[in-house]
Amino acid sequence: MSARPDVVERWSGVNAGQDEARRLRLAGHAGDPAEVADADAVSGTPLKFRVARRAPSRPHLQPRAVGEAVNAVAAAAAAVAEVDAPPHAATHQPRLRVDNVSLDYRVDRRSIRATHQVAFDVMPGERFVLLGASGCGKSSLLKAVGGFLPASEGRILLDGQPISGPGPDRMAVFQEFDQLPPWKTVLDNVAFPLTASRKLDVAGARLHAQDWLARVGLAGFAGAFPHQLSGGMKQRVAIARALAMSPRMLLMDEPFAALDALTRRRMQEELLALWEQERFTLLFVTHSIEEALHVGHRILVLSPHPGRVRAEFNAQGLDGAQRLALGQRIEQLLLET
Amino acid sequence: MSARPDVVERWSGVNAGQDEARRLRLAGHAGDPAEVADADAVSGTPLKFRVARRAPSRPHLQPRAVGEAVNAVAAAAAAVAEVDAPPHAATHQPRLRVDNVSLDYRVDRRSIRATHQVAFDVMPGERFVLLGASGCGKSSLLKAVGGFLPASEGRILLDGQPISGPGPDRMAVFQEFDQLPPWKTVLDNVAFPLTASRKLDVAGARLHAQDWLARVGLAGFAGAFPHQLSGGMKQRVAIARALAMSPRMLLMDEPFAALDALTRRRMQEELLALWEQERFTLLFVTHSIEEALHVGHRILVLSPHPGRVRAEFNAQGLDGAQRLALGQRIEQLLLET
Amino acid sequence: MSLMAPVRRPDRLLDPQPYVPTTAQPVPLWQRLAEASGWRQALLLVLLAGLWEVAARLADNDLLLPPCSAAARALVTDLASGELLMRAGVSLQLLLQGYGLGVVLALGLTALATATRWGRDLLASLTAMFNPLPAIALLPLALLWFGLGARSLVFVLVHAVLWPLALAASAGVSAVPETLRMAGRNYGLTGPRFVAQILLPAALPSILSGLRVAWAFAWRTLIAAELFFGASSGQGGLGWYIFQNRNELMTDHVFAGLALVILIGWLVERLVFSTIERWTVRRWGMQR
Amino acid sequence: MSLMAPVRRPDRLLDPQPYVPTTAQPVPLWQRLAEASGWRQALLLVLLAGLWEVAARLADNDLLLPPCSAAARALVTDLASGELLMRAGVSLQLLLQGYGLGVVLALGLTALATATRWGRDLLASLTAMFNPLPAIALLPLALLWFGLGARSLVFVLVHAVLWPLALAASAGVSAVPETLRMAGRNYGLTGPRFVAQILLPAALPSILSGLRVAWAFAWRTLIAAELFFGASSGQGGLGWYIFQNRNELMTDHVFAGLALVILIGWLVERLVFSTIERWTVRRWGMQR
Amino acid sequence: EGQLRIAEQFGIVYLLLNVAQDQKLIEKHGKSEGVDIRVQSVQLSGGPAINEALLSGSIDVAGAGVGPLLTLWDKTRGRQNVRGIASLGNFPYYLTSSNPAVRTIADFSDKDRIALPAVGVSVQSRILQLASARQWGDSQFNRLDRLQVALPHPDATAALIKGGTEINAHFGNPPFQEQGLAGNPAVHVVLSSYDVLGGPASATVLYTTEKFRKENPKTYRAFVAALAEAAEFVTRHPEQAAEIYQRNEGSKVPRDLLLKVIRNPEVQFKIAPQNTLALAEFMHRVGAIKNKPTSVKDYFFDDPHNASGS
Ligand SMILES: Nc1ncnc2c1ncn2[C@@H]1O[C@H](COP(=O)(O)OP(=O)(O)OP(=O)(O)O)[C@@H](O)[C@H]1O
Ligand SMILES: Nc1ncnc2c1ncn2[C@@H]1O[C@H](COP(=O)(O)OP(=O)(O)OP(=O)(O)O)[C@@H](O)[C@H]1O
Ligand SMILES: [Mg+2]
Ligand SMILES: [Mg+2]
Repeated sequence: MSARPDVVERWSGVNAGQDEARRLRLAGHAGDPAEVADADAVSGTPLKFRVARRAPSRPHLQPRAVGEAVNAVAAAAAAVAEVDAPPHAATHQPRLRVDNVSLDYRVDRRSIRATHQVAFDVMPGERFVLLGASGCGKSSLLKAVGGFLPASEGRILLDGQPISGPGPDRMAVFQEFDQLPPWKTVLDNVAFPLTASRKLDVAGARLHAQDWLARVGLAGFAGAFPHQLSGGMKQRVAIARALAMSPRMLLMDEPFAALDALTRRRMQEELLALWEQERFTLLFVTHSIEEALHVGHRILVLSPHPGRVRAEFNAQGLDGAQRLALGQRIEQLLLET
Repeated sequence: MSARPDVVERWSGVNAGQDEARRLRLAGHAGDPAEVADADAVSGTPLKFRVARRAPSRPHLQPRAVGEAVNAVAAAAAAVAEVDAPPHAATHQPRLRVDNVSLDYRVDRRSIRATHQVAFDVMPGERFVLLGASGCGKSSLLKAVGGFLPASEGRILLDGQPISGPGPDRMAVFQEFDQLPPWKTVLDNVAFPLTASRKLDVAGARLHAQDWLARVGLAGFAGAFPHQLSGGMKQRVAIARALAMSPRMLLMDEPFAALDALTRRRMQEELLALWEQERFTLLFVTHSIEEALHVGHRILVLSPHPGRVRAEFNAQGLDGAQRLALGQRIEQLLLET
Repeated sequence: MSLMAPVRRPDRLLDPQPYVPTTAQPVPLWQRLAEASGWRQALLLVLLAGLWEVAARLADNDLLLPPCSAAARALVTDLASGELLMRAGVSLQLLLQGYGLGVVLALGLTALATATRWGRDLLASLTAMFNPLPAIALLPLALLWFGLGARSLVFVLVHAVLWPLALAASAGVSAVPETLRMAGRNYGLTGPRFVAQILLPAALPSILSGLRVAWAFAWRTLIAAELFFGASSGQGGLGWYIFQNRNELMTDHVFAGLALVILIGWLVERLVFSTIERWTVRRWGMQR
Repeated sequence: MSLMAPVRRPDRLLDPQPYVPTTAQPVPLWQRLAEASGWRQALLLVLLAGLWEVAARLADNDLLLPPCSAAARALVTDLASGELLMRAGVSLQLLLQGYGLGVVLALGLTALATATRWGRDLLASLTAMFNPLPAIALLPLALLWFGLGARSLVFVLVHAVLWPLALAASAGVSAVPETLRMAGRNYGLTGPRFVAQILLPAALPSILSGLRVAWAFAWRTLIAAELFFGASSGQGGLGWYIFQNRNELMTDHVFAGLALVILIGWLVERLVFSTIERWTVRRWGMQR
Repeated sequence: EGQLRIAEQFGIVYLLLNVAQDQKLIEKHGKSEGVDIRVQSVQLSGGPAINEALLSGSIDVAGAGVGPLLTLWDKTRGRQNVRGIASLGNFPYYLTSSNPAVRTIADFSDKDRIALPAVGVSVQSRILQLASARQWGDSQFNRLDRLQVALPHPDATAALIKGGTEINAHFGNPPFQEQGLAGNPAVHVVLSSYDVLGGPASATVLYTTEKFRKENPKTYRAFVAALAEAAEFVTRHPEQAAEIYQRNEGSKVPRDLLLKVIRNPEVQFKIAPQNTLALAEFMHRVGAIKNKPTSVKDYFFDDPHNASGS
């Protein structure tokens, strides 16, 4: 294990965290404007629909929001305590620990290895990106974290507990287009997990779903069935479905791959805005380095089939030049093998 | 119709064509190195596997290759004639003419318009890109050209003839992942259209398919079934299947959307290399402006749902700055509405 | 070669064609009519009746195969006298009981089969073993357990409905795409809720075809079984009607009874199964 | 809130774990055994036999329901004497003829139904109408057209096989995803080649379940129909054997015959249908 | 006691039961015995179904041919001890043929096909075997089996009348044989069961378990008395009997045909079994039943009305 940190600041700790926080507060929900500017180098045009989107007050979410506030207070109290404690105490318990996990598929009588002894930690509230060549096992890893695929070696721990099957605390956006039950309208598709997991009642779920459909630009298609949508629209429904759940952990497998540049950017902003609100933990697969740098706090690079960890980079709080350098670094790594 | 050319050179004609040709010949099969350099600004690393790929002599294709050579001679003769004729004479007959086509889907008792009076021409041997927001009808247009969707208004002419249903002369790569018959191995999936359309005999088709599988980096998965592949691998099989047919016209619907940057670039190079050999006509849907500029001779920009023609740009023979300007121009257009 | 490189054409920039979505653009009536399958099926029905008439006249054996017109006359007579309606009512009532029970059991068995490996093997063995068993095999059991009468008939009907439906449903459930299953599990659905909310709707095309087959076999079985379980005090259903008329060599009435079976079958197909299909799997794009 | 922003951690760069694909990593034998359904199904079979024995002993009415052991004894006796084997042979031969013909017709009808709208309506009407018809309805027709003997039996068998299979197959075909259809058309496939090379394989899960149902119903029908057509010159099959023994109240032999039907059904399921399923739809990932 | 569930099959041979029920004779005789009898009757098709119903206790009294009685008696001996209650009358069974060349059973060739309800095991088949045994010797009793075809009476009759199939002979029962004879002038009688069995013989009988008889002596007695009265009634008022039959069965068989059957001099309505032993002995000889019947009292209950039976 030849870990060599390539950024000087190691445990920047509480102070850095507070700086970061101020920066974020300044930038408001939209995330760091600098970030947006250099990620989308070609255009800095303000996105129209962000303004519109803030309008609905979403009264049906109030009860939950109150709970959230209480949590936030508790978290703040914890954070105050944290100032005195050594920094690693606060960060010791990762939300997700993937511990030397190998994933195998059985084919006829043999088994085929998708990932080989992959290990990484995802901290609470972290946006963690998986990058790697096609077929290197990113989707398999995501499915394993989602509880759909048992690890044939190693363990997957969620808050220190081994995962025991799928659940709505880890909402997933899959890579395939056929993830929407075809017998539900677009609206019901988004509302259904909310009622199924008993998060909201039917009326509340539909209101909330309608709101999210508007956010992904599909308000006009609420009554349509999935087979009447284009590929990108289907994926947007899946994204709305996942985001509407505001889960503690979100798994997204190339969610924006089928979207045009503009829609993609809007979706990224929606994602980041929701993250600002909810601070969920995000595991995000993409094949766009640019997107990885834009979305991720940390980026894990996997080597080709079978996937093994090649590198893990910090991607938060970089300036434009650092970002460019990191992008090139990652590209180099991906080209290597 | 307020057509305003934004590039000075209008009918650059034969001379320009020859320049372009020399440029291409210099660059070899790899296409213009400058193009590669600025499209993939971050890295100019030569792609390893191109060298390997040239090795197989593909003897089973000889008979066809001879016929091709004869065609080439005829084409050359025609080209000589062309020098004297006015340039538009040679370019008058488009391979594909989409003539004010509207496409409608029937939903319950109503019909929903996907594209509205779209008109464009694609010249023989042209690489034509469709760009537009998600849900603007790109896939629908492609399906209409493929003969899968009847136009509810207007005509679609192929070499002056109205199209009459699908056929292997217009091989398509669809956007969906479930386009591979699941009961055929990867190899058979690629070989099947070759035998089904009676282009090659079974043995020849398998050899040729094996060759193409190697080119898309799936030589090791020839015996696997589609359900054992990752999303990107499935798309690569579909790409191999289409390219192996070397059709007169190729329809590709976001073929590279599910691929990581490196694989995507390789596939683009394969596509361009094949185009150099076969000079097929390409209709290509993408949502990446960068890819559009890299792959396309011409780019058609559609307005959002329902899709209407917004603009059509020439994209061949641009230098880096022009290319950048065009990219920004297109981005602007896409953001506009 | 190089001369074939496409010639550059001028760019163009258009103001997009205005498009005002004409709110309700209903499909023209004649087109809807042309596509409605009702009249075509009715036409086929008439055609078949014609074929029957011709075949019967050619065979010229009205004791074995009366012409369609004779059967039609008998049908009208007995419908008018109310006898056929009464008998059809008796049969239908039994049929619905047996069918309903069979459907519930079949879906339950399917649910069990999806839940555990043992359940799957149980279903596979049970269907493989019991499905080919003719009704005679069940008679003694039915008699022992339920005696003569309606309950035994229902038991036999359940046997006719259960296996084909369970087979079709479990085949449909096994073919549900993995992604859809994962989506359902992801919602936190497990056990019966998962089956009811994900697997069954996703398997609906198969289930519908199973329901159709089961319906048909329920009819067949009922008509055959009414003979075994008999008619107490003239209370027999259609099967008994057919049997009795056959015994009295009133072949036209026999065929009138069969024609009623055919008509009921066709009506149920048009009014129930087709409609369900149109409102579910067709509408959802799961079936063309 | 802001304090919850994740803390930066150091980068790491690893030389990837070496991975040498262990060429053949066969699944351990015990695991394969545990997953093989054969022994579980056999166990269930034994369990069912036990249930039968208990039920029979409780009923204590061996003329109506002989215990399993008695039936087993009768089975062994008649197998040893060769009678049962001969009769099963006769039945199987007929069955295969009728089944084969029925399958061909059903697939043909399905192909027709996929090709044209009229074909679809024809199939829908025909199945809705003829499927519920009991075998009695066919008896006169069979007599007139095919006379006594094997050909009539085959006719009745075709009736049993044709409709359920056609229903299942056409439901399967209608559910083939649009993209797959487009891919097939794109290869230039049309008409019968399109049906044979795209639609039928894609509908295979449904077709398989249809084949299973049809197989079972062919058995049921055969056993019932052999009473009428089977037994000229002592050549009757299993149905005849069962019927004759039933008439003579040799109930243990009746159940021996039924047990043979069950056994054959189970063997065919294990050896034919399961195997086909494993080698096709399971292997192709079209079914779990 | 007080409940009587009767299973009968379809046809005019069950006329006595029809009359007894229609005239409420069983209830009447029950009253005089001092019990209120609730009579239920079901119609089933086929001897085996009736036997199974009786064995399962779903019915109390079964009505079927002599053949099923003998089989059931043989199998239940020492257990349920099923025996006959009474005969429902003597009806002749005719073997008819439309082939003019066939005058006796010796004339049947390989081209002929004889339809009867069940090859080898039905009463008709047994009678034909008995005739064959007389004609060609005991070892050849099943010589004609290979010409036999199992076909329900209606279909066989239709085939015989209209031709068009291979079937040209039918061993039927009333009223099918009469219909066959009336429907096609070429059809003629080849063999009558009376010739084979030695005179008028019981066609259908009623039987029950020993247990029922023992536990319901009054009902049993009332039932027998009602049958006797019904037999008398039918003999005296054939027209009324025909009417009752038509009404009860909802039968559409022409009245004339019914009357022809009832008035047939060969048909006798009496409840004492007649000429059944020959068949019983034959069945034992060919191994269809294991117990050897020595007299009619073996397989009929030892009742006064059966004393004269044979
Ligand atoms: N169901 C399966 N059965 C067998 N092998 C599988 C299965 N699914 C995936 N694999 C194999 O596992 C490996 C990893 O697949 P995975 O889908 O995780 O890749 P990925 O990183 O998501 O690729 P992509 O970027 O193309 O989506 C591939 O080699 C693939 O062949
Ligand atoms: N089968 C269908 N039935 C009804 N409407 C459809 C159907 N397929 C597509 N549409 C509608 O047609 C419009 C165009 O769809 P299309 O798939 O062509 O879009 P697209 O440009 O390919 O989008 P994307 O980039 O998201 O794939 C969409 O509004 C969609 O709702
Ligand atoms: Mg993937
Ligand atoms: Mg699309």
